[in-house]
Amino acid sequence: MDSTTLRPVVDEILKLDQAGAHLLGSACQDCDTVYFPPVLSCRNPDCAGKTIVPFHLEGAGVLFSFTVQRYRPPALFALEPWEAYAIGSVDLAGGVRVLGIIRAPFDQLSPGLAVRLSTSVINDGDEGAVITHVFVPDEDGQG
Amino acid sequence: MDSTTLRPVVDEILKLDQAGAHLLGSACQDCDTVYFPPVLSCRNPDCAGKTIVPFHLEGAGVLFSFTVQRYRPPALFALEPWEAYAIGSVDLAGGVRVLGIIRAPFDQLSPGLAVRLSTSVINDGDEGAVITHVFVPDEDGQG
Amino acid sequence: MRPVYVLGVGAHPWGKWPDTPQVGLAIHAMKAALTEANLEWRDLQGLVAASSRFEGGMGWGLHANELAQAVSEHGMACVNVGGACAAGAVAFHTAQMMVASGQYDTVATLGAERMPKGFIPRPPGAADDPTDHDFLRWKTIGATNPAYWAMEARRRMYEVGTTEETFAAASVLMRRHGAHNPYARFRTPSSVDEVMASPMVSDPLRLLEICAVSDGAASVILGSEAQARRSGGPLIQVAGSAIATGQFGDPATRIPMVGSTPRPGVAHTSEVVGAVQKAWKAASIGPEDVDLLELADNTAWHVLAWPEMLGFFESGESDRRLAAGDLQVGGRLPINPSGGFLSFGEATTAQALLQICELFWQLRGQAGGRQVENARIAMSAVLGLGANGGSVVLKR
Amino acid sequence: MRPVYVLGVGAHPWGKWPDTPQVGLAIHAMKAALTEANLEWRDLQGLVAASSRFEGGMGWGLHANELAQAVSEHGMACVNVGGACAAGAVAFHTAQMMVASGQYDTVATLGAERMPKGFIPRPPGAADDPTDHDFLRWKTIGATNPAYWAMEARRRMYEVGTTEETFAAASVLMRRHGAHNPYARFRTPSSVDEVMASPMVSDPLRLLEICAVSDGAASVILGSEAQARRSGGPLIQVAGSAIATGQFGDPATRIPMVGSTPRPGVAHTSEVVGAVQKAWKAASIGPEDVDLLELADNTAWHVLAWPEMLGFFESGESDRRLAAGDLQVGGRLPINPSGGFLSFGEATTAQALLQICELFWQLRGQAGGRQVENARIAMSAVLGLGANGGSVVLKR
Ligand SMILES: [Zn+2]
Ligand SMILES: [Zn+2]
Repeated sequence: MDSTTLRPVVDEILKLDQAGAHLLGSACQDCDTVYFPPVLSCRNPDCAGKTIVPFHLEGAGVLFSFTVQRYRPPALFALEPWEAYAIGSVDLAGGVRVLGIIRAPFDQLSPGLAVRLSTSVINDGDEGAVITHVFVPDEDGQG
Repeated sequence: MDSTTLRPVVDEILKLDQAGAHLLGSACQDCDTVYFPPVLSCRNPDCAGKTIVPFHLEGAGVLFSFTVQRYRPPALFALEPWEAYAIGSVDLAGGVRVLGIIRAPFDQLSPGLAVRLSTSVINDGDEGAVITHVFVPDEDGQG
Repeated sequence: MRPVYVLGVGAHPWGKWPDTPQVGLAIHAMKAALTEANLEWRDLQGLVAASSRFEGGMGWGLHANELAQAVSEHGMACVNVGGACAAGAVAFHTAQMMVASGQYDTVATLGAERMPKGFIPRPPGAADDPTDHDFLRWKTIGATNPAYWAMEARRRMYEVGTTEETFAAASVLMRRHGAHNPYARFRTPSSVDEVMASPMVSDPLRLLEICAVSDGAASVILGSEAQARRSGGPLIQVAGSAIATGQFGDPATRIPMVGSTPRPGVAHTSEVVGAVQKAWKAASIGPEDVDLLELADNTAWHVLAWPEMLGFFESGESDRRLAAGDLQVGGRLPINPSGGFLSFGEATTAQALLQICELFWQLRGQAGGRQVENARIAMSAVLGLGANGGSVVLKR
Repeated sequence: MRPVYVLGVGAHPWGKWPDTPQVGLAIHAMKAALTEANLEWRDLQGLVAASSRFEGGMGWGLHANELAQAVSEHGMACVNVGGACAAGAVAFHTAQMMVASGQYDTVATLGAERMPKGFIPRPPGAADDPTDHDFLRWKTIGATNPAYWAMEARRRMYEVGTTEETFAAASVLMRRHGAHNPYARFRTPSSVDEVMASPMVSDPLRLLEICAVSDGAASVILGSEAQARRSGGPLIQVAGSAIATGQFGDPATRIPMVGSTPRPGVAHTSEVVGAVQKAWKAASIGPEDVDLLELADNTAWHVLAWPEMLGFFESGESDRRLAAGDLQVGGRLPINPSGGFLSFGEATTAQALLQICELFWQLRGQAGGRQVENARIAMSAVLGLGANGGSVVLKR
């Protein structure tokens, strides 16, 4: 289902290149905090400088928690054909926790599962098929 | 340009019958205040009862003030073909002052002009032609 | 600080009221509060309205002005506050500050809302902004509000071993309380079996463990001591109230965030913890002094997690407390004697004020079958989108 | 009431800033105010933001929370208030009450807005509601905001004989003041001929007699006396502030009303008159004590009508006062030394706070070429949609 020729559903947070998919975030040069999605300034009240630079998030992470969403969300999200899907929160390197669709058999899901960033095609109606970021089980990762 | 077969642009405030056009308002049975458009309750802080009943506004009035609007308003109002038009505030019987389009030569406009309620066709885009309330000079009225 | 009192409260029953305009719900609740406070419309010097994004307010969120223009144009100060589910607490706190300053003797607060059906969507007209988490969560993930709570519930199961049956039992407790509340939408007691048989919405949370969307309204009128004495009845004082926002590094999976930066040692749902701690400080009390707690039970998970998060119990202790009956009316820490959001549903901008109505009814001994005996100190805690926490402590 | 002081103010220059996000404008203004107040972000205990309907605020009008989450998550209380063009005054008054109560020592206020182009439209997502005047005025008449002001101007011509040249001269005066204000958008002096030659928008008002829509931001930080002394500089005290809504029977042709019920003896634009009178009462002053007045000059008509409406002059007297130079800096009642909305344009939720920035700069003697000599008492008056009036009196 992956494709590097399709457009991300939101360009500003997902980038595809030869090395694969990257989530686009920010890092603060003064306090080393990593942010996703990109931020205008650093949220850390103890950080005086707040110098923000673009930052590509690493793709390997650990599932913190998850759910299976069994009813169709409101219209802005279009998944066609509809089927229940998993959503999870994933701890990535740098201390950032990112939400995303988890593409895995539901019975494999468990906090602590090693996952890595990937993409999936979703149907975005009038604009044609687009991709969004997802996480998949990482066979090589640490569980 | 009048027509009694067309639909008012907002049904709830304008009614056409054999006697002509009526503006739909409210009256408070306790303090006799007349309102346009219809209200849910009486605004008068000294009125304890606030019993509201429907009320048809009389069509004859006196122009309080006016302007000629020379630029096209935002999209919700559709007048096609576009031309500058007059808007005025009109004092009706019962002490209510109503805003509306004034259909009269601009050089006839003056505070104190006797006017009466009428309707005009405006273009409402997809829904086809509709009418709205307007005021026209009242030859028989007191200026 | 000048002492502030609750002069009266009122509500419109929660439910689905398609034929009653939002302003109609508002007028109903405010009339009830005015009657209780022994006041006329024109006696109000101020009105603070929690501002809905879904309906009314002249299209500009001006719900206080809309009400003034509907019933009494006597020039009162009108303030309209946002804050989603916490908006009612923000309105209450703002009104308290207005009276406490000495510039106002009578200020009403109001929340009235008719909710769109189904999952709470983005507000009408919200822009497609790629820096906006709320846009991103819908567009890239489709994560509904229950999905966020479900992830918290799932993590709780992993960390402290809560079972699906315990979540169901928490929901049953709310409905048992709500059965005695004439303002509640769901007034039929439920059972664990019934909850477990209800459809799974977002694992592990089932339909009867998640608050429904409702229509409703609530109003609380605040005033000076002189006004409270004029209104009559036992004096109900605002012991303290506070609002707060989140702390950097908060580990909560907070709606509508798609990315966060959790840090060790930061409180979970820190906006609510912060508001509660500030309210306790203002009231010079601690958890041991609280006779009843109204908390925002958007789901059954909240019923278990929040008493721990707020410092009433140790982490993981709530499950045992629930089983022991400590959380019910008659127990050591009655949670949501009103029946909570699981019994009345969400009418977002109104619900924090309905919590405060319940505090008042409890302290006045007007709570009927759900009365907490001899309640003297009652508090609320609520969370709203955007990391808004609010807490109110009333005392008799 | 506990005395409240202005610790610092800041603004982003007004103009069109398509490449600066709204939050960027907000941060710029707040940083300037924090610097003036000698405070860090984390020193703020509260933030009251005037809430835009057009952009930002996480789509839910939560502009204070949005700013906290952008720059400093230290848990401060966030309040978001509506009120259209008066929202900044509502924010200021709310913050003043928070400090006056004694619960807060430092509270910032913020307004930041980027406006849609052209006539101000309905807010995005507003419902088609036949009981809503704003819907009706667009759908049935197409009446823009300038059309309302133009009807007031036309009536003034009829009642007191104001000429089109006098309206033009009022506009010229604003631009003469604005030429000295680095925050103003239009800083080139104009002439009566130039104004008269500008396109007629809504008779009798011409393009250069109507405020443009702009982008801008302003912030005012309030605090206790101890905080004011710590911030340094001459103490600038809030002598009084008030907000009010309209009186039943107000004869104003009020945006967005399509029908009204004028009554004899009721003040025109009574929401502003009410706010000003309450602010004067709180400050224990009257019109004779005012050294300068910042008023909401949405059009040239306002420059003439408002000083009469507020009781500074008799009805019809402003035309002569303007001609005599009484309204200019150096005159008896300087009106809008900042240059007013005709020089900086409308950035609706920010502009009432920019007025207060100007009061502060004038009282601190920081107003450069537009300085009113030895100003000791300065006041603002503003009107917002929904019949919201606000007024602030500062004193040195
Ligand atoms: Zn930093
Ligand atoms: Zn009446």
